[in-house]
Amino acid sequence: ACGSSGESSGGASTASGDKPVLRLGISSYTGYGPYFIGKEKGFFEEAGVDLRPTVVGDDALQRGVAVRAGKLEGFATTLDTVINTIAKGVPVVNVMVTDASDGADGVVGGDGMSTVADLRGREVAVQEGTTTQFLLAYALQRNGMSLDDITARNLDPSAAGSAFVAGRVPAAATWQPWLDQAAESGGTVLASTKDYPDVIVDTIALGREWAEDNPDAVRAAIAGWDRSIEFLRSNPKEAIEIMSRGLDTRASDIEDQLESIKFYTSAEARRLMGTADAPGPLYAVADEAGRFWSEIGDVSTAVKATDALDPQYLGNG
Amino acid sequence: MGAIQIDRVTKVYNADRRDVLALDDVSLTIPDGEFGCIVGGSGCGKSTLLNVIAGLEPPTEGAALVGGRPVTGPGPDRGMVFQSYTLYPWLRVRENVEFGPSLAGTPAKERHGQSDELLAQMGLSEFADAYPSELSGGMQQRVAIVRAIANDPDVLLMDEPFGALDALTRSGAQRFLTNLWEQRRRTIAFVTHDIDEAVFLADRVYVMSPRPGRLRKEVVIDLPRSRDPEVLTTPEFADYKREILELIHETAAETRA
Amino acid sequence: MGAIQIDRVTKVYNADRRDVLALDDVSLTIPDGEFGCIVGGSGCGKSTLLNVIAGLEPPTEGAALVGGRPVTGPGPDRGMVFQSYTLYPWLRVRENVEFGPSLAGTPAKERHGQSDELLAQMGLSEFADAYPSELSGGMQQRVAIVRAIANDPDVLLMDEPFGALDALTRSGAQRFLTNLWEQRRRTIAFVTHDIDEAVFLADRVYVMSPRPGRLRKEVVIDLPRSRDPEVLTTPEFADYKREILELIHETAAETRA
Amino acid sequence: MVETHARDAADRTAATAPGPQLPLRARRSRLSTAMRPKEPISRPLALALTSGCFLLVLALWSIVSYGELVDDLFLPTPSATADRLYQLFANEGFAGDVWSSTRRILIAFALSAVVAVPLGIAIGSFRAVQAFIEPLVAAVRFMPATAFIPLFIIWFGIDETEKVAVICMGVFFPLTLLVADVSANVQKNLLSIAYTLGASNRQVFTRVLLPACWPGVIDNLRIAMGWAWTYLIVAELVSAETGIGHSILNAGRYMDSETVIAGILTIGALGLVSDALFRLLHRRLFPYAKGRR
Amino acid sequence: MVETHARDAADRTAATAPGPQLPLRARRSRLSTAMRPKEPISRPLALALTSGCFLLVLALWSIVSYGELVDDLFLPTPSATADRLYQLFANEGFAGDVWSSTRRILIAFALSAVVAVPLGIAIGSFRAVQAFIEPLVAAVRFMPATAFIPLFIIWFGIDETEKVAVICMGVFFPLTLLVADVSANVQKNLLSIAYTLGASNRQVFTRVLLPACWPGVIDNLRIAMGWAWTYLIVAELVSAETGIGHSILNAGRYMDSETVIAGILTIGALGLVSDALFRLLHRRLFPYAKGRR
Ligand SMILES: Nc1ncnc2c1ncn2[C@@H]1O[C@H](COP(=O)(O)OP(=O)(O)OP(=O)(O)O)[C@@H](O)[C@H]1O
Ligand SMILES: Nc1ncnc2c1ncn2[C@@H]1O[C@H](COP(=O)(O)OP(=O)(O)OP(=O)(O)O)[C@@H](O)[C@H]1O
Ligand SMILES: [Mg+2]
Ligand SMILES: [Mg+2]
Repeated sequence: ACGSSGESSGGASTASGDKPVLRLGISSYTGYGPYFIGKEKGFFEEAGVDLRPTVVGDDALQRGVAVRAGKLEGFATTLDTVINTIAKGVPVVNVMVTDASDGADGVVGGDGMSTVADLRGREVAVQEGTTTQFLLAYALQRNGMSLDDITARNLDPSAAGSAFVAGRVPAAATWQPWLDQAAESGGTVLASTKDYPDVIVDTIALGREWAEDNPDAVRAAIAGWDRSIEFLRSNPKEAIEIMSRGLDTRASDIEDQLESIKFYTSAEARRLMGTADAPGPLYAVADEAGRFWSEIGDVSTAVKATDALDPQYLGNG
Repeated sequence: MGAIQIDRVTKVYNADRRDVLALDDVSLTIPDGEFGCIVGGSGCGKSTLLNVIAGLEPPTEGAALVGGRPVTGPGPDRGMVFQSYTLYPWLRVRENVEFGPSLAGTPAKERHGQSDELLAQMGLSEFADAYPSELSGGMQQRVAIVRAIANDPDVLLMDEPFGALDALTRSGAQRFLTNLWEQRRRTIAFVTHDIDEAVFLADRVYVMSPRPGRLRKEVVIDLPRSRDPEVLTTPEFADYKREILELIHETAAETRA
Repeated sequence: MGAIQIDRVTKVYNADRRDVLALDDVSLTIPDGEFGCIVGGSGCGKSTLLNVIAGLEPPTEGAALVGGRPVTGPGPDRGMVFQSYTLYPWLRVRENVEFGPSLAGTPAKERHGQSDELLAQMGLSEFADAYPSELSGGMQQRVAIVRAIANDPDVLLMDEPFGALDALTRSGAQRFLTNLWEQRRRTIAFVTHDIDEAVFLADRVYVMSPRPGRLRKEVVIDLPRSRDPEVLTTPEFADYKREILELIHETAAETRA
Repeated sequence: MVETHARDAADRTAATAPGPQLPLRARRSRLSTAMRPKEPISRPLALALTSGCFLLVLALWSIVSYGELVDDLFLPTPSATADRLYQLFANEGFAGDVWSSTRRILIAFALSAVVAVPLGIAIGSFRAVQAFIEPLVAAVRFMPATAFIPLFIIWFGIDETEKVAVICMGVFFPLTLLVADVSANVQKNLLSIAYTLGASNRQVFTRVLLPACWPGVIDNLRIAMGWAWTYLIVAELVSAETGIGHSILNAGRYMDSETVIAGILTIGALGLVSDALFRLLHRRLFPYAKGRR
Repeated sequence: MVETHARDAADRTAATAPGPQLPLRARRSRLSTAMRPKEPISRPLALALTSGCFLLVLALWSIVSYGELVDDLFLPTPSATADRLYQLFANEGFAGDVWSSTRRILIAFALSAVVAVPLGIAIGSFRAVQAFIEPLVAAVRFMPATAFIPLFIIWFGIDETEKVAVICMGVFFPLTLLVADVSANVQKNLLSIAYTLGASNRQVFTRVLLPACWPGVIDNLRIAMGWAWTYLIVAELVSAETGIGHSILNAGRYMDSETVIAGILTIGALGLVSDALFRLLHRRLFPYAKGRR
């Protein structure tokens, strides 16, 4: 993988052939595994884009840094994170929803806590500026509270999970497999994306200018993704192997993870995003995220959903 | 008090898998209260011999005895002075001198009285509060000698103590040492590679030969005390010097053959 | 060829905001082809003087001249030998000896011929391929002298070259040096603190006094050449030695006063 | 740190060249002297060079940033950075961050030193201790403190303890090896003499070996201080609500490069201060040790 | 590393005590000798102690893990770790990760050395260079490489270059200062002699100063290698698809503590190997330098 990213480091936006290069920053999260399927099976090539998934750490915002610096054409991350990135002045736009966290992220509590309301006044391990923080805030808000009602301890989500299991914090906002582990160790999942479907969704975010200049490539990326998902559904065994190799993660871990991820094709994405005239349910989530980031004081202006979502490339089915 | 007896001492060093026979069956005696000088080419085991007496190196065979008692380890009955300056740099001159007594728990008052007296005797009073690094090499060696004396050992072991001093400083230090010895009459084992120095200082000169280190000959120096630098230019002195030089040259020739 | 002239040289070191007057208006001449020895207590500026001649330290005032030309920096016309072993540890003996010629670009063949000859003359042939660390101190100093000679300098400057050697090795090295000098007759400025050594080697002994460093007296040594160790026990030798020792003692007394 | 002599080096060489040809010779030797290894230079020249270097860096930075050769999102201008630095301290309680980082460093450093110094001295002094523990320390030295963070969170929790542990992990092992070197280099004769003065093993240790080690130990503590800052940032990366590292990393995420640079400069300045303090301490504690840097 | 003598230290001391009272004396002096600073010990004893230490660590680990004093989620058993290590290499292409980490280290290390060594030598040799650049290097030494990661992503992107840059940033500055020390400690007499043999400034530099520095430089490169591993992990933390650090961090995410520990142990082992290689290199390159550790 290092070899291929090495070649493309020159920032060339056209590949050896006539196919535009789309360097897409991802993390080793299982939800981004299908990109490797499409790449290996040639689905993207066939559709007309040379899409190159590139792992850039767990910290999604650094993918935004890389896009701004011209090291990537786009990146895959959660909608809320993209909103945050746009707020920092990186001109990107969401063109497609690829999957939703369906229990992959959540908040766990011990000490006899059983509902989100029990978090009031407690210490919660949660990393600042991340999706888990947004989810925690979302859950708190649904229960009439806000981040001000808890004591946040800044901790990266994996570390938060292990700290909870080790009994070092009474509650934590974390992800899988720590949620299951926490439940096994006597904790309770107070809230997860199972309770709030389609709030934490992954998207393809592309540089606005690049997307406008390469509309066919964007459509090709979406088409390639659709075929990758079809392949995953029809040949799960081979697909998981490809994903395991691409993400450098054990196949068994991938399988476990898949249970808490809901993949979308462009048809489902259209439902969530709607059209410019008839906005889908995601617009509300995006607005909420925009408000959230501006409220916790990281950015001064709230990003609007209309600045972040561009469903035009999804076509009309 | 103490005569120094070396009884059939053999010392083998194990260096890098190769054994070095540093001392080969050496026996000698420095009678109680006498000044013995050990001379010989480089590597003939002079330092090793002194270390064995001091108890810093165990002999491989044989034994060293001081005052009739076998040596089993280092102790305050045998004071030592090395060539390179071994004053403790973090202690002032007075504290260096009092180091031995302070280890033994002598009360500060008593220690001070004694060190004041010794330092005064040796013309070092004005440097009592100086650090060693502020002294010249010759003064440092004088302090090292005073430090050994202050501990009142039965015997004094000195390994080329004046080797690093220039001619002038050196002759001053020699006179200082002989005065001291004439007052106190401790047994001294003094290693040097300067024949003049050996003949000038010693009652007996022990000439050693190298590879392996052996005692070649014991030369009794029958020059009157107290000696002053004039003795250096007497014919008797020249004779002793020639005899020892010839012994050394012979041993060197043999070794080379 | 080259006489060494020191013309009203004053040297001030600026140390830690305190100025040290190391040489105070020193003038002396070592005539062409003569062997000059510089003696004096520690700190009287002997090394400084040599460094000024070598061009390693610029004088504060005055000038050094070698062969009539003023010294402006170090150069191959003035070979140097220091007390501490300064052979290049990463070069073999032969390479050390050939270091000067190789700098000048002398072809390897020519260099080898010359170094083979010199090493053979000096009895070092069998060590040609050894590293310095495999040699004894005496041999190292012999190589250092050969290295200086191999560069064929007009004058040789030696700063206590035998200071670290034991008596036997030292007298060997002295003979080695006098033989060499008698063959080649280069002007030599030789610093030592051993009066025996100075009188034994020199045509002229320059006695210096410390703080500030001044030339006290020039003593012409009128002993026949070639000298052998027997000369050490002659009354003439003893007279020279006494004269110089007295001069040094006087200067020491003055300085203390 | 910079050794100088009061007179200009070029002047001194020129002084050896008498007579009328001086100008030419002097010019040649001025250059040639500067090129001569180990030749001292004057104090004003040294000062000029030192400031010159910092000014040069500032100039380059200015050209690149004010000249907009680089997007100011990535490299802010000096004035913007200075302004940010002022804002941080004046209005955003950055002093509190500086203090909480400094506190972590001090605690971790003290803890590491309290164990590493005795252990290092023991390794350097006792062959048996050396044989026993040195290979282990040498192996662990390579194991990255960062990789231990998850374990540390479990063992020490998410409070200060964990952050201090990360710094300790990073500082302790190499410091131990450095101190071991110091004590291994204590001259054996110093110990021998003590025995002949009647010292027990214990006295030799406490009254000779230890005092002989202190100057070197202080020197190495100064060097180790540099590592501590590195590990602090690593520690604050994973979990922290305060601290310079937390500020830098948080700012980095939000592409606030003014704050990143301001934080980095603050650490550099603190580092120089700690260096200077250690040097001062050295001079105060060991008045007898002259000529050390 | 461990100096020993072929005969047991206790035996040797015992040999000095003649006669019938030997047993008691021997026992006393055996202890007293072991407590004597700088007293050598026998090679077999040294080996026994070294292995003893590693065995002790293993034993502690076993007690804590098999005895379930710590959840095996956080500290796996030695056998599970060994098994995992085998799996990693046999079936999961861990050798590829080891190689890509090693490659990064080698590249970064080579780049740092190529600049740090000449620069360090120049700092130690030329007062002007020292005055110019040393204070800057000393200040930057404190600035944590980790804090530069966001900037490095911007400047170097997210491929190998950025990872190499992080390692370089961590290794370069302290290495420069260490090398500067080496060249500052070259005896001035070695240079003076070369001048009197007719060397130009250039020749003194290339033919005396450089060769005199090499052994110390190699020694310090060995020490710097330890830092490189630390920064590698930091670098792989941000972006990497391969590498030991990436494996450790990925495993940490999936609660796979066997892999975490296996990775850490692998780094420790690689470290010891690199230490040994540097020592071998030192011995090969500098046959004349004896008695160095
Ligand atoms: N610790 C040691 N290990 C191995 N060999 C040693 C040791 N100490 C001395 N030797 C060897 O033992 C021999 C005698 O050494 P010693 O130092 O006693 O000689 P010396 O007469 O004092 O020489 P010098 O005049 O050079 O001081 C030499 O060959 C030396 O190399
Ligand atoms: N580089 C220097 N900086 C400052 N002072 C110096 C320097 N070199 C020598 N001195 C001082 O100059 C004086 C003369 O020193 P020099 O080394 O020439 O004496 P010396 O006669 O060679 O002494 P020794 O016999 O001890 O070698 C001494 O007081 C010394 O401290
Ligand atoms: Mg000796
Ligand atoms: Mg001198």
